[in-house]
Amino acid sequence: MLEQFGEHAGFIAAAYVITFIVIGGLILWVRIDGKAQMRELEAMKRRGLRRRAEAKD
Amino acid sequence: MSALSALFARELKLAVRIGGGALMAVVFFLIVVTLMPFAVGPDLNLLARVGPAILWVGALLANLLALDRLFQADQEDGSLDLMVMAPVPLELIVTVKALAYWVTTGLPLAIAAPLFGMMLNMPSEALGAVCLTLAAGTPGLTFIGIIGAALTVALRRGGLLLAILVIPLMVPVLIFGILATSAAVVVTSPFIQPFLILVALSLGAMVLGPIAAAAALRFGLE
Amino acid sequence: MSPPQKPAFSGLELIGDGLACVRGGRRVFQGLSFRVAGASALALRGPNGVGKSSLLRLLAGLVPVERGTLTLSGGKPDTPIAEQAHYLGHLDALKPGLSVEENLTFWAQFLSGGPVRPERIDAALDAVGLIDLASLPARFLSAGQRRRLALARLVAVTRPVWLLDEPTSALDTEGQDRLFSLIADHLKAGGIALAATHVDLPFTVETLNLAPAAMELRA
Amino acid sequence: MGLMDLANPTRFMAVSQRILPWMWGLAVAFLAAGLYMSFFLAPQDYQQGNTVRIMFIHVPAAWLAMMGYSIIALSSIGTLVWRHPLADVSARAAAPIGAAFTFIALVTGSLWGKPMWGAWWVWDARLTSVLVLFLMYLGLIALWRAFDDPARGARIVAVLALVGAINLPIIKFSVEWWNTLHQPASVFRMGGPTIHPALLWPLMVMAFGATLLFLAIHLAAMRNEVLRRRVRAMQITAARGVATAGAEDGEPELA
Repeated sequence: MLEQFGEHAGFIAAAYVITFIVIGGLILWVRIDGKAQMRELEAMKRRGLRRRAEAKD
Repeated sequence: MSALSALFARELKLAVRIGGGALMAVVFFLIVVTLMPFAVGPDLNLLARVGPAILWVGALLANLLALDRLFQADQEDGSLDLMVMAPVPLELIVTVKALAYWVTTGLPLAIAAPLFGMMLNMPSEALGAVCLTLAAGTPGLTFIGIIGAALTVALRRGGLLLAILVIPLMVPVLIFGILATSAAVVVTSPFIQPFLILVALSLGAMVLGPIAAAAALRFGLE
Repeated sequence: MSPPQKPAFSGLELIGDGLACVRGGRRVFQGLSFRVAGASALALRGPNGVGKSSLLRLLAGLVPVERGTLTLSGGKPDTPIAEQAHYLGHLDALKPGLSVEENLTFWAQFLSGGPVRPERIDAALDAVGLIDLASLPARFLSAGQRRRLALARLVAVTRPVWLLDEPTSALDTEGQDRLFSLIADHLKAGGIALAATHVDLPFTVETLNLAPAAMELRA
Repeated sequence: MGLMDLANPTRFMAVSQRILPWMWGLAVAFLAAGLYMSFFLAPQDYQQGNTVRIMFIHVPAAWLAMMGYSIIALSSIGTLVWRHPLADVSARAAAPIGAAFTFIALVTGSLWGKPMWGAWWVWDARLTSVLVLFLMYLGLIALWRAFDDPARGARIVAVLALVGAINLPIIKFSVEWWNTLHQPASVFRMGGPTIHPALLWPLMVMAFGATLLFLAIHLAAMRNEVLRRRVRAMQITAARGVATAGAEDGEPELA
């Protein structure tokens, strides 16, 4: 499949692969960050009710 | 040893969390590399010839960037007092702090250098050489730099003074670093000899630097 | 609830004899002698600038001893006093970017030189009333809360001598009560405490009065 | 201050949650169509051969690099003039995304140029301007990160962003001047003025899809930023709350 794009197929492939990695990383970061903030928010809401020391027992 | 590993972990954590210290030095490095073509012109042959010099000077300056805060931050919030009181010798504490600084500053510079070398049209052998020489030479720069950081710890505006104090001391490292790197660009110059001297300079700095820095910190206390 | 105190200290005595201190070219005091036995506290008193902080820093090994001798009998042999003492100075030695728990865990590991069990950290945070804020970055703490966190360090790592420089500053009444009960526990375990303070401590202490006039005269 | 400002982020969270899935879907659909067109329908360029296919990501990335900075600049006006908290949230969320697309433009430009010029990097006017733009993005991000309190940092960073926006044309002009001084004739210009219609359509579809993708990521990042600020506000109240609660109930076991 690569060969049909001629002698510079490697450059084309590299350009697309790097782009996918960067954008994929960006989307992944947004998702992970969003989940982390949600978790923090939930933890903060819970903490008002229970103390950490008691939660451990 | 656990006290030292705890310190190392804390230093890394702080470097990553506060303003992304590791990234800043690399960005500064990139800015220095970007400025050079504006100054000497975009001629690729010329840039390839002066490439090693640009990279080494850029890395040297970038490595100085956050050095003045290395002990000052701990001195301002009282952490340094507690470190002096620790059962661990101050020389080892200083060494660990310097190593953490190198991991978050010098090492990223060495890793980024080949990429910036590509922008200066350096041949691929020279890219490997610049990465290797910077990896071997930046510890030397850091361990010389910590002496200045310890000397200026009590001064409010120590940053500029620090640069003036330590850059002359860094000249030998710079000379042999560039010599070894140029070997890959200029065929006639040998690589291994200046490289070994560079390694020796770094190792020497790793012994001398912590001793001098710890002494300076002790005198600077009160 | 009082923090666990497994190794009770016995037969401690801190003796200073003919101490002199020079800071910034100025002779702060000289010919200073004192004696504190285990399980007792010494309150350092006197007007500002008389050398209370200097004496504590001298004991902590942060200021060189100009003249005189300083011995801790009954402690670990061949170990400087600084390594057997806690120093609670004006600065809290906290990093705003680390959480309350991370700050304390670091100092506990660093000062004890070994791994520290999380229960011990929790107990120390509980003793100063910060357990609910364990995961909060230290930058959100008020001055009094920072002070409490610094105090938790003394609870988390056991050391025979406590050097306290104005320990009550920035603390509210509740925080002061906690501080006093922690000091009382430390003394009960046989430890020594030296405190430079203007507040009357609610338990029996000996007092070392540093008088400026005498100092000037001798200097 | 007050209800208006509190109400707006809340409504923003509700609305954005509903439109985000549609934006993701549309972006993926357009990008899939664009990729198909650029790989299988678009012909080779008579001069550049197959490497012209790099253009289909390079040109949209370069366009989005500029759009990202425009979003930051416009949001900064919002921050400075109306002091709207969402304006700062928008600017702050756009910065890393814009920087990422600028990075893509630089890397793909380099990969496109290597077969043409025989060098990984040529200090031509366009690439160099994009590099300076990249540095400005990094500066903005670094300044934001240097502030503990986002509210305090907002207006200061907004000033830098606007100064940068005013400076960008000057930088572009100077770089072009510098470049023509040293290199009188440019042999090859990226995405030159005349472009074959068979190449234009895939490019348009790709650019539209990439813009949608940018906006979707931007919206998602804005939501994260709003959440982050809520967490922060709750942490501050938690720190204060414990201090007063502790004093009130007096902790009998210790007294």
